[in-house]
Amino acid sequence: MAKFLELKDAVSSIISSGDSVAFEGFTHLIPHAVAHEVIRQGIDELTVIRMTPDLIYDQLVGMGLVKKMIFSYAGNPGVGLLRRVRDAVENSWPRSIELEEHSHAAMANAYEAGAAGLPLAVMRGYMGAGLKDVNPNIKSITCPFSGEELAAVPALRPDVAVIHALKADRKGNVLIEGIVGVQKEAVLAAKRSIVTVEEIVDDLEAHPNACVLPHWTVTAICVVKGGAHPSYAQGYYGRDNNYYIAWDKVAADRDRFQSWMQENVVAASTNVFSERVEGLEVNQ
Amino acid sequence: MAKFLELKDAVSSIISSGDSVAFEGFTHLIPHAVAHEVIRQGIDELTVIRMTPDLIYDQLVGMGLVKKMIFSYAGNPGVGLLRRVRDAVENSWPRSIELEEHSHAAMANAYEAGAAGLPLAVMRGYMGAGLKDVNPNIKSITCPFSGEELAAVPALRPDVAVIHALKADRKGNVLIEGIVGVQKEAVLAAKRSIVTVEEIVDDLEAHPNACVLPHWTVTAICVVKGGAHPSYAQGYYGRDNNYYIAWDKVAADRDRFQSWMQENVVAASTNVFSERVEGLEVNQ
Amino acid sequence: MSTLDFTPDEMMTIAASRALGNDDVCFVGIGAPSAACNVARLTHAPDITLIYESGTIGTAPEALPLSIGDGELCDTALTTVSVPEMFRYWLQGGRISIGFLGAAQLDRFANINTTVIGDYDAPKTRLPGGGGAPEIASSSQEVYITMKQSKRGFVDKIDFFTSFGHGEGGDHRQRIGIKTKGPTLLITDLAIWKPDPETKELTVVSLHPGVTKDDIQATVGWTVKFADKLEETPAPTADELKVLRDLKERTRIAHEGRKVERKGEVA
Amino acid sequence: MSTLDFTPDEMMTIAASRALGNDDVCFVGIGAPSAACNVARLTHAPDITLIYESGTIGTAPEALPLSIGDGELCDTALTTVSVPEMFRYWLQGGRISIGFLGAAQLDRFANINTTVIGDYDAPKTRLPGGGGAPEIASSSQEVYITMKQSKRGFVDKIDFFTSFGHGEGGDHRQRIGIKTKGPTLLITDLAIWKPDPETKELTVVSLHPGVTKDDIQATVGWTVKFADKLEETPAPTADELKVLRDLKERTRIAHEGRKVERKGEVA
Repeated sequence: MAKFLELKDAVSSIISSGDSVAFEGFTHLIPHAVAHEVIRQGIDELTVIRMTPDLIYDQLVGMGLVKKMIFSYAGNPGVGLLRRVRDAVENSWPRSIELEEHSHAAMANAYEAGAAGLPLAVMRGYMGAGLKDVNPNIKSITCPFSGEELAAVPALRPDVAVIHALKADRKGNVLIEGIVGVQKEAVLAAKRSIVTVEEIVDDLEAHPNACVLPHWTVTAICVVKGGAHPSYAQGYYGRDNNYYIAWDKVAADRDRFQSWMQENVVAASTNVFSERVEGLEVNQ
Repeated sequence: MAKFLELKDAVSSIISSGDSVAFEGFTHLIPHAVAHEVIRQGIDELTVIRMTPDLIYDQLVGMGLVKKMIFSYAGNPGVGLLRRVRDAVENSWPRSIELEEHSHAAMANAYEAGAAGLPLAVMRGYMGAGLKDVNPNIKSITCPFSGEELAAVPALRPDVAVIHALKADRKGNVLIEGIVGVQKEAVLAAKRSIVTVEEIVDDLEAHPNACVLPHWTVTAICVVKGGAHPSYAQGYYGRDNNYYIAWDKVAADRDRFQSWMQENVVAASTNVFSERVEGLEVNQ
Repeated sequence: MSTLDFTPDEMMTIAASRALGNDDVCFVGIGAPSAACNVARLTHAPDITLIYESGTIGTAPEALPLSIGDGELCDTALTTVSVPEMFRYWLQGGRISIGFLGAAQLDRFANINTTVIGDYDAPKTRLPGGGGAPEIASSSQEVYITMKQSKRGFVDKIDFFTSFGHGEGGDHRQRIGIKTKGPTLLITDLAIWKPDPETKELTVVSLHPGVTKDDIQATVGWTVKFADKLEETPAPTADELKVLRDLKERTRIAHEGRKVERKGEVA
Repeated sequence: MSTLDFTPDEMMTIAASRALGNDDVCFVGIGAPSAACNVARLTHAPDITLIYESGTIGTAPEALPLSIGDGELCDTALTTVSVPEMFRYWLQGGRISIGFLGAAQLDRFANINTTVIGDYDAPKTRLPGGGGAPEIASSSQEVYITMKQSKRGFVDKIDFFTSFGHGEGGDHRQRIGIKTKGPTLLITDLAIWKPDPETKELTVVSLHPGVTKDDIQATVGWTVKFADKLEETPAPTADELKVLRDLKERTRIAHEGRKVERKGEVA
């Protein structure tokens, strides 16, 4: 049953050190505001799960909060590498992190299986691929009908799923629209969830088959206008592509990264997100 | 690549005697017009696949065109039994039919697996259920991670999928809305497909995440206004509940059934469907 | 209806509706379950979540649907998902608190048959089959059953295990790996039954007003167990009856549909 | 650019675009593949279906997206599906005619590495990883690869098998149960390559205008095979160049975005 909470309270009551946390959003609707609140609260020893780790995991990893990362593509989309993740993997700075690496197909299937209450996902995948040899969580099953050997991966069942959505109604029903990614699956697969939204409305005005999370599937809802920045929220504001490009320079240097995080995350508050999307608004 | 055809030509060129044909539509959007055309053309020895066989299979079975039925609920929804199907199963009239019976969950998963190009579907199901003992196509696999035994059924890969949709655009992209059932999966799982629609429009005016079948996934599109009657088309016309109730009496008697079929199906044409929904229209 | 101002059918529906709460997420079967769930929604449980297997989540129909997938269910739903998603994410995902089933045959351990009377391969009567029931019975957190009592329906041995209740009783569910509670409540036109905590045999815990133990036994094909402290089901309140009857009246009008005769009319 | 009025990069993109047809359904990677697919759409293949792994089907962006999931892709798509559906129904379902991949390292049998340089557990350079590539490589009917030639990228032995091309050559794909054709075309800034029908070794079949065999060998870490009948890639036409440059200009303007400085600005 969804509770409406301040972001600070949602994070402190729902995410604990040592939890496995899926922050999802496939390019669209990435929950940056929650990640920054996790950093402010210094919640550590996290197992973070995310198909496309992106800037938020560069930041969480760079701040030393991550013990393990389950992922399928650790890049800055359209820009290049994630320099803080690289530094952790290549040089153990600021700490070493454990990697569990999959393909996109496997991660998507594993979330789907988690949402479906199954212990595993079955797919035709990893054929001839090297990840099979380095990830013991890639196994296989044999189809009892065709004899075909298919790949199997364990379902993802995070302690917490964190997503940013467009809006919620006053009961706590949540609407996601546009590139919906794996967010519905992540929330349904997780034990608990935090959903930040652009706004609360009287009526979702959703299409009959829209991607809606009923209020009783969500743990906490927090209004954070601009909470996906520099990602975007369809119909609200566009992707801040320059921010992604510029991040490459911030993340390239340990000192610059640390001072940037100090100024823009640790010493900042949740309200800054609404300012960050000024000038990026799109017409609804 | 979707072709726009007359229903008669679509049926004669796409469905052959001996084919496996999935007519889908879960209460909503049941493709009655196509079934009637199949009956008029006398296409027989069919393996018909449908979660809820409903009136159209009572008619196809009663006319002796069906060799085998793969299904999960053979009832007249909200009314009672399917009397022609009963007569075939209990008394082999007008011929005996082979049954492959599943649960809804298994059928839905099997279509999903077919659409996903997999040879099997894996689910937690049939626990303690008698169908396991009478259907050799219900097997199991063991999860290599949890050790749990899960049910496995073969994917459905029909020769032909037949559905009724709301509308298509001029390129042949098809929109389904409301209770979408398993129609998208059935079409994607099948080798060929026939889609009847209420109308052709310039622009589908679909929501970004609407259930749309791209034109290159569909074999033939036929405009048949009212083609789902006595089922319904969301936003076009309502369900003809009285027709379902009255069918029970038609189907109760072999002679009455046959003369009804002769008059209303064999001697009728596709155009009658638009007349049949007169007075059932809803405001869009 | 003589001295009592309600029918056994109304008592059954209302007793079933009382067992549902605001926080319940019900997987609703057509017929009596649908009526009970909607009466609950229109009386004491306005926030109950009703789910029909056609994919409609959080639906609130004005009139009762004739089928599991009438347009009204989609029109009034929070959202409507595909049928594969319904069975994977919502039922198998463990999100259903109450699965509501009817039955053609029921045994003392709440096992259900809706498949065949007689032998499966040469049935005396071919019934519709299980539909969603096999997995509703195993994946819902609890199962409520509602059906009218009769010797034909309440049998010593069901002809086919469409869906598993408590099997042979005791811990049979757990032994075959089912983790959910299974049938915890049976509401009939005559009584309320619950499985014995140990043996899991269905036991009458409450008789509807005016019903005797003999009435129960006369409609059941096995020797019925009664609870030591047998209660009387409170009669429907005026409000409950009004809500149910108004709902049935709206349903009647809605299903009447069009009056014009047309070509292809079956009636 | 001296005598020629186009860059090697432009030649690469345009040569790749020419390989695509109206009936193709392309799974588009970001960067060079995205540019090539959209040039094809804007020139000779207006009805081509472009699919990005973010879920957008039949998309037609005005400007090139920076990421795989820019809003523009959804705004102009026929429909947008969830990511699990994208990988299950559309890629694994066998509906993609051309999967378009780039690479960090490529070997002579078109095996691709985008995972690590060096040892997986102690990498010299940790690259982004495979993303969708392992299954794009096995489930698409054919794979086209586009990348710039360099000794660093065209290596004798890749450090990690992110996605399987032709393995050790010959029938290696079939032997491990893959039913699709795999890489059938490699378009670089210098040439067009195709696998030998028998050995599956990548073979130069067409040199871009002004490129010599020596230029090719100088940028490749193995001894290059050339086709007996080596062709010259037709230079970009004025129309092709205009379409590509206009697209890049629209992209530059679109990505410029907002100019105002704000709190939290990274630049």
